Amino acid sequence: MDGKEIIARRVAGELRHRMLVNLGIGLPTLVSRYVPEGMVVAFQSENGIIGFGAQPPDGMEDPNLTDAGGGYISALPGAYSFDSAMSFALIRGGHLDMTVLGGLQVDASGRLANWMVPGRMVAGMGGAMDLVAGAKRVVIAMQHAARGEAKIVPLLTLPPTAARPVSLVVTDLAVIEPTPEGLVLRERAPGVGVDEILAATTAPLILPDAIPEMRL
Amino acid sequence: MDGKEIIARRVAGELRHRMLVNLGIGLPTLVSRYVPEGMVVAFQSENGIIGFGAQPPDGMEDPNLTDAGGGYISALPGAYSFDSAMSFALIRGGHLDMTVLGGLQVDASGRLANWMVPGRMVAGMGGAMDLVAGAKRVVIAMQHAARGEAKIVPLLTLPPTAARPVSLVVTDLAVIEPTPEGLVLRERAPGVGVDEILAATTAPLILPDAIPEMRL
Amino acid sequence: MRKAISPEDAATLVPDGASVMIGGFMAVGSPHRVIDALVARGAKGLTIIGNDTGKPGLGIGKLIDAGCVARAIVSHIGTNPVTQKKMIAGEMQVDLVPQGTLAERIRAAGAGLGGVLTPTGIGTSVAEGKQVIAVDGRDYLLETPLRADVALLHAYEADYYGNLTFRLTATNFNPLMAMAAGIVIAEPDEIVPVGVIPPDHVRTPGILVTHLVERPR
Amino acid sequence: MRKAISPEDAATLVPDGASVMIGGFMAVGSPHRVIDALVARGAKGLTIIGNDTGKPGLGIGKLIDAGCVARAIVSHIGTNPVTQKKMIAGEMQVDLVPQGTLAERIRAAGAGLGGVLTPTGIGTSVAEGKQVIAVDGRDYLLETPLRADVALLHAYEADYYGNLTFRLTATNFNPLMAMAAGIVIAEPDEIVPVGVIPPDHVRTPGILVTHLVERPR
Repeated sequence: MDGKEIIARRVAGELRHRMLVNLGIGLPTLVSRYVPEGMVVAFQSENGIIGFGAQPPDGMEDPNLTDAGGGYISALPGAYSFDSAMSFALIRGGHLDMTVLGGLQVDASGRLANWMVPGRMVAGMGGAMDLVAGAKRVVIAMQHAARGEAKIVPLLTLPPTAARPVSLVVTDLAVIEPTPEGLVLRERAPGVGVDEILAATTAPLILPDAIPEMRL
Repeated sequence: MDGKEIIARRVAGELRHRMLVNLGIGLPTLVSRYVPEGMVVAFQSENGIIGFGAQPPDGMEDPNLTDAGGGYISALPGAYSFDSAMSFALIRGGHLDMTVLGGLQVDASGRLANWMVPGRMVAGMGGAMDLVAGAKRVVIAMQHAARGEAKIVPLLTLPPTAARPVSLVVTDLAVIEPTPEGLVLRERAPGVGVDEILAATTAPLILPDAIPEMRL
Repeated sequence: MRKAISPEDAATLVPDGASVMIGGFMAVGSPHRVIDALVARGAKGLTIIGNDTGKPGLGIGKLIDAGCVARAIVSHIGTNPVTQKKMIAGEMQVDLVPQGTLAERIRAAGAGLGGVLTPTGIGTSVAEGKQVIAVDGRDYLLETPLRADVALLHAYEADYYGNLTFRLTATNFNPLMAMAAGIVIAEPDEIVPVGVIPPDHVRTPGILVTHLVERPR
Repeated sequence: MRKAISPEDAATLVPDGASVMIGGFMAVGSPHRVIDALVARGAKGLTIIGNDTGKPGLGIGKLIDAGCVARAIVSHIGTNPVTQKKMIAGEMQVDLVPQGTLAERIRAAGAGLGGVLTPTGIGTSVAEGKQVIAVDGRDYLLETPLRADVALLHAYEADYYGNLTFRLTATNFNPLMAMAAGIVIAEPDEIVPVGVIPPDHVRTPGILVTHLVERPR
């Protein structure tokens, strides 16, 4: 099981029956593969559909039916399509139970940065600022470190996506929960020790008595 | 021709091809009977339809298709139905070319009162405040006086519907245009003299050199 | 998927004293069967949010007649003399809100907005106590979100996910209210299997609807 | 009723230097034929308002490639390295707006609102220079209306009144932009006789559409 699969499987453990969930482009998209058997989850794509399914077979694509990355998708029975004002009314209005987003940095106060690296990369925030401001739960799915650099840091050095702290951070090494007291190390990836996690993290972590392995 | 017909016919003279027009309940509704031959006017009913037609024959009514007064209507080819947010987005957003409303009072500055008489009658503003604030042109269709009391007065004694002055007032006696200089008497009803109009009006009227009869 | 419930069961989900949005415009597009059940159960002290109070014996008017309503937040009461009488007698509070402002306040609640700026009501009694904010040299009233404990909707078709369609002028406030209440009860004219309503024709998604009332017999 | 015009004629209605809303999300639901015609006529100095700038050679990306764009007001440019390059080189101005805020600002313009209060952007660079207003103890940004000279839309079906329907995720910003521009040009996939689209299925009324582009051959 590689890091991405660990992250996707563990995030899928946060899904609950009948939730409305938004998955960001990239790694978060993988979460939809691991919905527990028998659980019904409605996935929203912010470009305008709830209840989408896998890419159709070659030649059966509809140019008017895509995900937020522009990739072809299908519509499940009971799907609903809508305009951008409705899409973000659902997101901002507290109707979205959970969003799963990628991250560049999370800091000790739980703030996320995920939309630009000054001088190097300007992606734009797309829907991320609305998602973090509006979703009931914000789960960050990201590699614990990038190119040897810690991504879970004392204080953001990149521009924040929102003032609001995220709900949970799931990485290939750990599950970390931002709390008013600070970041709490909740779980370890299979076979990963607390020392390894601390070495890859520059933000201070609160260590509870029990830090179990993730159940995947 | 009675007073109501005079008013409705004269207001119909304000219609232009391809306008979107809202008609208030009561007297203003009559205007739709006098659309000039060959002219296409889209009528909006603020409860949610553009392009409605006459009441259907007995037994052919649809309980889900009514005007703002709750009366049965029909749908013309090309009709469009919508919710209340869209209805008032069209009204407030400047997409409505003209609204025709009843009035209790209009004053020298052109302000309208039409939604309550303190201590006697509280109808509520319904859509009137939005219509006066948002429509491109606001035409008032009303009797010149009621129970011997002037309705075109120096200063409103009833609660105003909006700060914005109306565009035109059409009564059974006259056509009066509010301007920054005051109310200008533009036209007389057939056979009605200026003196009769002045006697029925307590607001000062500006009298241009020519005050022609209405063309109906 | 959820089972449809009876209007009577739906009425028990509306506690006395609750704030209740009710769809409809002059009772067209109102959930008539749930209203009847609310009257039958003798609901008390409700705050009703809707376009109008219908007529005596019609739509929201039935709740007014039966003394279920402590307060009405509506745009128009001109067609209901009972509402006017009770208001003047002090038996009922009536808050009048311009219709377009009512729509935007409900939408703002559903869309997570802190409010909207509207030109409507400037220079009238509606502006009393409200913040006036100038944008590009024009004055606007700040109107704040309006939310309710329960929304009672009429729909044309529903599926068993709770996806809803509305019909012609029976649409009015229904899709807006579906976004702005904790408990959302929809009373459809027809219930169809999931997958029957095309995605583009759904107007309110099932994830917003907490309870579906069975179709009329 | 109006006659449909060619994409080339539509492109001549967009003056150099104009502000232009363009529907679409990653070029899905964009008016591709009018975009091609704008490139062909060599439009200059446009301010583009849209969700994103597509990709090089795709959607709004074609206008960026061809140097038609002086400024882009969008939520995302991550998929278009040409936009990023031109922005860094100072050849193009890019204003990034959160996607939900972009939708509400366009809607506010179309709905005659002076602005909306949104929690989105609080505590970020998006808040710079904006008024913060507290409602019920929570801070919101005042976001003001966004209007354009021209809107270029993609539609699924049109009738000859200009009534429009949209399709699945090709809907996105199109119906919002139809409300917020002086000249509204719709490029439908199909044109049907008036009366063929049911009133409940129309999403943008023909009274908002000033020009209809002929169906693809």
